[in-house]
Amino acid sequence: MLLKIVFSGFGGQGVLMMGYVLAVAGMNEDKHVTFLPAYGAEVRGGTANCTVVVSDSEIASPTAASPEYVVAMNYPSMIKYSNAVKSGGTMFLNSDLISEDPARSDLRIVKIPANSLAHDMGNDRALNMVMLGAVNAVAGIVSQEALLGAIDTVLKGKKQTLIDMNQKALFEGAKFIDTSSAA
Amino acid sequence: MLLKIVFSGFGGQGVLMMGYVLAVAGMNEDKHVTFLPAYGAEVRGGTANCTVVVSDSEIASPTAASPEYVVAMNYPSMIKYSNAVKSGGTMFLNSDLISEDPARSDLRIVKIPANSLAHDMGNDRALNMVMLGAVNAVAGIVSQEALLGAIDTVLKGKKQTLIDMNQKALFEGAKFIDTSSAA
Amino acid sequence: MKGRIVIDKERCKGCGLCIIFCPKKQITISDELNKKGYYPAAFAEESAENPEMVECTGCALCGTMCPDVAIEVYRQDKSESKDKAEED
Amino acid sequence: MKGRIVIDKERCKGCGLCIIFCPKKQITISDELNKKGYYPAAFAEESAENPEMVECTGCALCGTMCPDVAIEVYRQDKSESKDKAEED
Amino acid sequence: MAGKVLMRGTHVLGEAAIRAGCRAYFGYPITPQNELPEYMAAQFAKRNDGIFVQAESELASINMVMGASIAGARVMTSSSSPGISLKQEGISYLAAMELPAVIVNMMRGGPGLGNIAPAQGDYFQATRGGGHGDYRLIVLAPAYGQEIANMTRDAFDLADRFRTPVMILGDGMMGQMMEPVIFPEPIDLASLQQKDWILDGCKGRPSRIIRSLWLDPNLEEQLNWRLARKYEAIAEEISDAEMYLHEDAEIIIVAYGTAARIAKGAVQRVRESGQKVGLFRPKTLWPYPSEALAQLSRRVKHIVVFELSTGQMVEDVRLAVEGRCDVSFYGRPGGVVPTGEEIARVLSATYHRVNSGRQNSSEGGSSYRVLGIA
Amino acid sequence: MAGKVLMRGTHVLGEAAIRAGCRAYFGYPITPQNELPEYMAAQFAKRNDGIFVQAESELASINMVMGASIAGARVMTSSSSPGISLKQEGISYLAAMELPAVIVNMMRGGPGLGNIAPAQGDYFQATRGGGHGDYRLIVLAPAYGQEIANMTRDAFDLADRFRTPVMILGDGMMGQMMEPVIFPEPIDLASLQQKDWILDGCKGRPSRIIRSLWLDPNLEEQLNWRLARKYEAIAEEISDAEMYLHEDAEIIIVAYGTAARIAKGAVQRVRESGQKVGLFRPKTLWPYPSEALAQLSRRVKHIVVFELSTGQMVEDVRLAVEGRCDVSFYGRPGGVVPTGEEIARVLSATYHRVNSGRQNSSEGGSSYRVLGIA
Amino acid sequence: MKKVFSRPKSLKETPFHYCPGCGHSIIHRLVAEVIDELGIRDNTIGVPPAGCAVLAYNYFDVDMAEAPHGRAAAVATGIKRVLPDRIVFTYQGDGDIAAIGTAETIHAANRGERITAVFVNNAVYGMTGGQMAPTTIPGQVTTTSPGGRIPLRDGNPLDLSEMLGLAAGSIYIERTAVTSPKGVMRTKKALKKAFTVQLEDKGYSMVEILSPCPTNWKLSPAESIRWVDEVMTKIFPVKVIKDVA
Amino acid sequence: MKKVFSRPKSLKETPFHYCPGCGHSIIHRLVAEVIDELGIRDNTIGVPPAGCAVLAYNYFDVDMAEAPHGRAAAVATGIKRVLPDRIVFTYQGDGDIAAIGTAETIHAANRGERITAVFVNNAVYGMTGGQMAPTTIPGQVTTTSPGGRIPLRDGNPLDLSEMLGLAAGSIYIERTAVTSPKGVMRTKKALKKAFTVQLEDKGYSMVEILSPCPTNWKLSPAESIRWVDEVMTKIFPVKVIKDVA
Ligand SMILES: Cc1ncc(C[n+]2csc(CCOP(=O)(O)OP(=O)(O)O)c2C)c(N)n1
Ligand SMILES: Cc1ncc(C[n+]2csc(CCOP(=O)(O)OP(=O)(O)O)c2C)c(N)n1
Ligand code: SF4
Ligand code: SF4
Ligand code: SF4
Ligand code: SF4
Ligand code: SF4
Ligand code: SF4
Ligand SMILES: [Mg+2]
Ligand SMILES: [Mg+2]
Repeated sequence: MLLKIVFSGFGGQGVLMMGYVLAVAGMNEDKHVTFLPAYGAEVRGGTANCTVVVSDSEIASPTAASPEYVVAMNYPSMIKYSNAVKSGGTMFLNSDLISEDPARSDLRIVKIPANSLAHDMGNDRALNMVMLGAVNAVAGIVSQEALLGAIDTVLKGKKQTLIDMNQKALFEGAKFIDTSSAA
Repeated sequence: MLLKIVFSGFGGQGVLMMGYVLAVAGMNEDKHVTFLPAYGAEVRGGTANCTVVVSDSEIASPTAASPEYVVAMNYPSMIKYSNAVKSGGTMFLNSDLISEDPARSDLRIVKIPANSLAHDMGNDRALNMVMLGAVNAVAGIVSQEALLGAIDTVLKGKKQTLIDMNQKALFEGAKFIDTSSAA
Repeated sequence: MKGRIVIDKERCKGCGLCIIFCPKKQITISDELNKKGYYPAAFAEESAENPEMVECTGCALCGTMCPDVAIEVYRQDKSESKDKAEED
Repeated sequence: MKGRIVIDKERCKGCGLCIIFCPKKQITISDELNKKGYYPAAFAEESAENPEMVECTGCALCGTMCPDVAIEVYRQDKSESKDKAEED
Repeated sequence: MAGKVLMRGTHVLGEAAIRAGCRAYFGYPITPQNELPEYMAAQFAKRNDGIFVQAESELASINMVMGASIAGARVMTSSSSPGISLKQEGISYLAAMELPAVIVNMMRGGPGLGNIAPAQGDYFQATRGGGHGDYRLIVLAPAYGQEIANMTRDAFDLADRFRTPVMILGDGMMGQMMEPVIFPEPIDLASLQQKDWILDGCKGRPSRIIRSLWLDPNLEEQLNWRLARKYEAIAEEISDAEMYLHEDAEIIIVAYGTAARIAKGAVQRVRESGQKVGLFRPKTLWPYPSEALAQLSRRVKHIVVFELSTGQMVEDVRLAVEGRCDVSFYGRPGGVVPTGEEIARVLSATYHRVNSGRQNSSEGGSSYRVLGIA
Repeated sequence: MAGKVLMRGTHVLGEAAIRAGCRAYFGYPITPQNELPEYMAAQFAKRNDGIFVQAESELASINMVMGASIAGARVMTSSSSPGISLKQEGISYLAAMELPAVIVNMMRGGPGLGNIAPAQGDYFQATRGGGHGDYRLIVLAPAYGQEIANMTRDAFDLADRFRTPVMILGDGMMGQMMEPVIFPEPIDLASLQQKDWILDGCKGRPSRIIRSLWLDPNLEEQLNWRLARKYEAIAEEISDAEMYLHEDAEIIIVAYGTAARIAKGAVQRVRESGQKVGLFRPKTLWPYPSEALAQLSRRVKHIVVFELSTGQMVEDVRLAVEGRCDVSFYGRPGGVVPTGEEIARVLSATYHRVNSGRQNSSEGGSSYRVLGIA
Repeated sequence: MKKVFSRPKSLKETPFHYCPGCGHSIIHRLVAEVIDELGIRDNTIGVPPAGCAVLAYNYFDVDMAEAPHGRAAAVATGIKRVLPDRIVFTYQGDGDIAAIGTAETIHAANRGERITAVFVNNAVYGMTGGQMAPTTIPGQVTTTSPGGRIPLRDGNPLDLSEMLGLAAGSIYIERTAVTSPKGVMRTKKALKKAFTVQLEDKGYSMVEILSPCPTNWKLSPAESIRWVDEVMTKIFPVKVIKDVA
Repeated sequence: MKKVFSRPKSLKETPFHYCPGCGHSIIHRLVAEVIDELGIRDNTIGVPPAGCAVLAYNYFDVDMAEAPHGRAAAVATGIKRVLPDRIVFTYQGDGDIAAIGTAETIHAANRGERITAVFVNNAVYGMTGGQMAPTTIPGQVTTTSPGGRIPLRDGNPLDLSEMLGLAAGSIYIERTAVTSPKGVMRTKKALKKAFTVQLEDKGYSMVEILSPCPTNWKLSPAESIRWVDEVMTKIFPVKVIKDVA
């Protein structure tokens, strides 16, 4: 198994955190993983994105020309990556900021209102973990336990309330998938 | 014909000037010449010396491991070069500052009291041209005309008295050879 | 109304400096994102039901402080006020 | 004679600073070259026919100015003068 | 697995350096390696047992490194391409004075200001001595997070053992990418062998001099040959390379660092289509694993060299191969990181050309060619 | 002969530069090349039509050179080994910005402070780019006073024509030795072709930018390949070498600059004893005259490379020869200048070994060996 | 109504890449306005070294030459010596002019090179992501002074402008701040005077401008302005440091 | 009689290679006397960079590390940071400290590195044969200022010590001259104080010493001393520049 996932959005949407948590989860399941943040130019601005590779065997390139999964948190990201996704691959859209669909028929599209779901659970900034929970519920890249554990690892030393909130967000995202017809 | 001449002495004795004038003379006779001053270390002191090569054909190396002629203006120079001179070569000694003879039997030794001769002609600083005049009178590396002409070239623009004085010194040196049994 | 400004919404980065320094509080932040993803500034006029109530003096302090040169300032043509603007 | 100096002729480079600064003019330049090719300084004593006439006070100003540390200075042992020397 | 952590390359390098006994870091900011000095600053401040100085320039930092090494410390500096160019005089001095030090270059696009994307355009500078005079650096080229950890430890040990500066040559991607890493145990500083050549005041011993000025050419020549012999000894001992699927390979692709990972992926793809290709990945760029490659060159039909440059390491390959088989070069300079697919296409195309007998070396022509760029 | 003057190499270079239209010099003192800046200072002061600035450092000088070149001047800087190391960042920028400039390196013993005697230890730095990124310098290596005059003129012309920095690589002896020289006529500055890329204020035209930052890797890659193609064009056009007694030679000695003169003397000696030896003297070190040497390597039995270093140019020889014949190296680094006799002995010994069939390349072994030092 | 304020001619249309509230943007506009008002647009060459403003050549509609980090003064010297009748200015950050470029800056000023330096002091290395600068304030947290700058360990801020005041060749040196309309106007006047000093061929002129970097200070644009006025100006007082024009 | 003046212990027997009347020789002796008197010979590390005094390590009987030209302050910083309880001094010429080493010197002083700099100002590049130095006097003829230094073209002498006085981390800076017994004594006192400042861990200390270079000035030793007193001191006044010890 070799899966490549790209997360993309504005800076401030916690895009790198999504990839980082997923990569840690993969590592904790003793999978081979790489996490590659697109490091900004020496100049300002631009959108944030990162690439995570999860595999059973040694990983060659940490980059993804045609990822199996793309998680687009805003409109520009959807445009930027809609052509890259592997045929038959899946694109996850933050439907609160993306109304259009990518102009491709060979993709599976999953729409998640991440902003609203986060807002409803009382923490706007949790939209990234909501999205990640949904993504993994659909893709099953790692076990949900691993994902929850990854949050413990990553936020080790931080306030327990923060940890709980992020884990709750993962559940919310997963719950949305189970209960909705999004997937 | 390929001749290598080394001039050596204290700084201040005009050693480089001797070699330079000889090289210019050779050039003016359309010979191939090289003039290589031993350029001092980035630190102070030490004795000055230079190597002149005069040849009918293109000159390969401007250095002289075993020169045909060595002109030693002071004692340390005599010691330094007495082993270098080619067997059968000639060593010119400034007999005012060098009393000993080099410990070699296969050399021709020519002693010239350069300081005294210069002093007698009324210009202590002319000892280098006195010596050069004598050296060339013995070795005949270039014509005396060429030597005199070289002084014109080298001192072009300087006071005529200075030029005359230096040319006179050349004559004095040559005269010493003719009249003495030094050679 | 002595003055008026025009804000280039796409150049604006919503830094809010014009808002802080407008002596007449004629500028606000609008609530829709521009293409760059910023909430740009908006001139009161646009919201004001009655233009006569807009108090912009055309003092150009907003433009003076705007990092992104997103503001153009207009003023009723009076030579002395014009001169002032030139110094600005 | 209160003082005396010893000049290391081979270290001396004949710069003449000691001669300039000796208040008692006790130093001269000798007339034979040393191995390095310099005319070194010489202490008057060496020339003085009558040592009693040598006026060196052992003030060590010569040594103080000698770049090449070629001078050693001796002085009749008096504690206060000794202290002075230490400061020097 | 116990002790496994996910860290970015720059942080892995910093942590490994500290565990290797590095307690002194001098540097100057430049992208893409700032996370390394930042890590050192944070750790030394936290542990309060290390020296971090952000110098006024790269020049100052390499000379502070010189001082720290003279004083006996395990010391490191890091930068990226333009900053490394500014360190060249100092590096030449370190080599001449035989001072151990670890220098990290996270290469970026060049020449000039270039950009901050991953590139491999500083290979010549690293392996041929960008500084003046006859000297070499030990140059280690990690390709994986775990290798960064291991090679960093090696770098400090080799530097001390051979009294020579060691360079770790990475690129922007190596530095930014996160991978799981297991760190070696921290060394016990006390266990480090005392250095009997350092300057720490001459109490109870004759005073020492550390210098690189040898006005007498004969002494300078002695130093030069002594260094040359030292470099020979190093070459015989530490040259290292990873070989992958090479036993039955007809074509070998040679690449290092980030490029080697992409090449490996390409080899895997091409193998699926049954074509016999393999990978040769130098881990030491100087000394270059020439002997191992020379052996391969007697068996394989063709060698493809792939670099993120217009062709630098390819010279070391040709020096090792000495015309025994054809060598071709494929490069993507300037910060472009090609996909495994792209390199796979290059390999397959070459494989076909070679097996259809369309070699490039005609009698008399050079056996070397540059492939057109994508 | 008319117009023949006896001048030291550094002065010849300075005079030739002025006659080539150089009116701007920026440098910093270092032995053994101080007579060059001193000559420029004196001449410009006398003629009152040139810019001489003694900068605060080598770093400042190379960047002043950058500015002067941007402004359209024919500009030169000079230094010796350590100072050249400090210019490497600037040189990389010059290459990236495609700015013409002439850089003189009168090599001295190294690494480090080394000494001021003639040496050839900076060959790698000069030909491989001591700076970062994919670039090359045109490197000219004069061996005679007259050649210094001619190559200096060429250097400025090539720099302008190809918009690239050019290095004149000499050594302490080249710079200090005096030989008779006949200078070419001074060029008419007005006759120089206008440069349409310089910055002199945008009067009557759109404003221009001179830069080396290309944040988009694709643009940086385009620059890299454009430079690579330019370097190929240069290589095809200007590679140059002197060949001496090579037609019937069984053994060729390869050397440049001062070493080549000694080698030539040695060849003459050895020929007297009837042994068929010849000389190959590269005049351009980059581009290296590889093709000519490759041709020779098909005919001769053996090539001896002689450098005043522990072995640098020998790599270019081996790259050209590609194992077609054996190559051995003889070096005297650190400022030692061996005699023609010594090199003659090396040649004769090699000649005997080769003709008695005791080659060094055994099947499988490398065809390269380093000869023991004297 | 009459247009009384708009974009200067010497500024291209290209939108700035700078962060919201960045001082560089204001300073760019002021330099452009001065160039317009002095009518020297087609006679000027700008030299921006590496720094957040390295892309200044995308904004100024004058001839622009990028300089290596720290070497702007040397590059400008080379240009000005060859073209003495052109106007040459550098645009340098604090890291550029006061750290890596210390020697080039001090010696250009001391030689009295006829160039004008625009010195943008934002107390941090902006372009590289917020490391400590020579001008970083004691206690200020940066990525390389995690616990805040500790003078005993990291040294105190460097008073480069005061040092340049001691250089014989410097004619006019002023420190200003773009944190209020008044400050902006004063900065513009200073820039105009600095360029005028060069136009009159008098010698080296420089304006040090205290400039907000909200991104690396982790403050809002409004807070950044306050921080300059309340903290930075205590250590870098706004004043004319030297004026012998 | 009692020996009241002789060679200090911290000086090896090796005769100096310096020219007759060279100030370096006197200054070497003074530094050695101070090291003797403070009893720090076996606890001191000296850092001479390229310059006529690069061979200082042949004369001082203490641990000595050669530095690249201009980098002594950086090398000394590296040593001192690793060995804070050792005494580290640099011995730098004017070209070294005030030209190529400007940045390293100013920043070491500004960081308050606990090192002591001996700055030998002989208004010329001695080792390389007499080129213009940053401290060369207007009108002074050198090999690179053939007609004499012209301030308009070459700039004026650089007041490095005064600039260092502005550096927060500098504690003690004095300028002296070794042109008379009094000057020599004053220089020795200054050196002793400078080393003491370091012993007390206070910060950066430096003594700038006006020093004759008869060879490159083409003057006799006696004339050289007069030239220092009559010409050099007009531009480089002998005085305490900073003392906050
Ligand atoms: C030789 C070299 N060293 C380091 C860098 C990386 N670098 C680019 S800009 C910069 C400093 C930026 O700070 P500053 O000069 O204050 O400008 P700012 O971005 O804050 O405006 C650095 C260290 C470089 N490009 N070149
Ligand atoms: C990088 C570098 N540039 C230049 C030199 C040549 N160099 C050696 S010492 C020196 C300057 C000597 O002048 P100064 O520092 O004043 O010392 P002095 O000899 O006058 O005592 C120079 C330019 C060098 N060794 N290294
Ligand atoms: S011009 Fe003056 S009053 Fe009008 S909006 Fe701008 S700042 Fe306010
Ligand atoms: S100052 Fe300019 S950029 Fe900032 S909010 Fe106002 S208009 Fe927008
Ligand atoms: S000790 Fe004093 S008196 Fe005696 S010689 Fe020396 S200077 Fe003269
Ligand atoms: S001062 Fe010293 S070196 Fe000079 S002359 Fe006197 S003894 Fe000799
Ligand atoms: S990082 Fe700071 S200086 Fe750079 S653009 Fe952003 S705000 Fe401006
Ligand atoms: S050249 Fe000058 S500084 Fe150097 S040793 Fe001679 S007198 Fe002293
Ligand atoms: Mg800044
Ligand atoms: Mg000096």
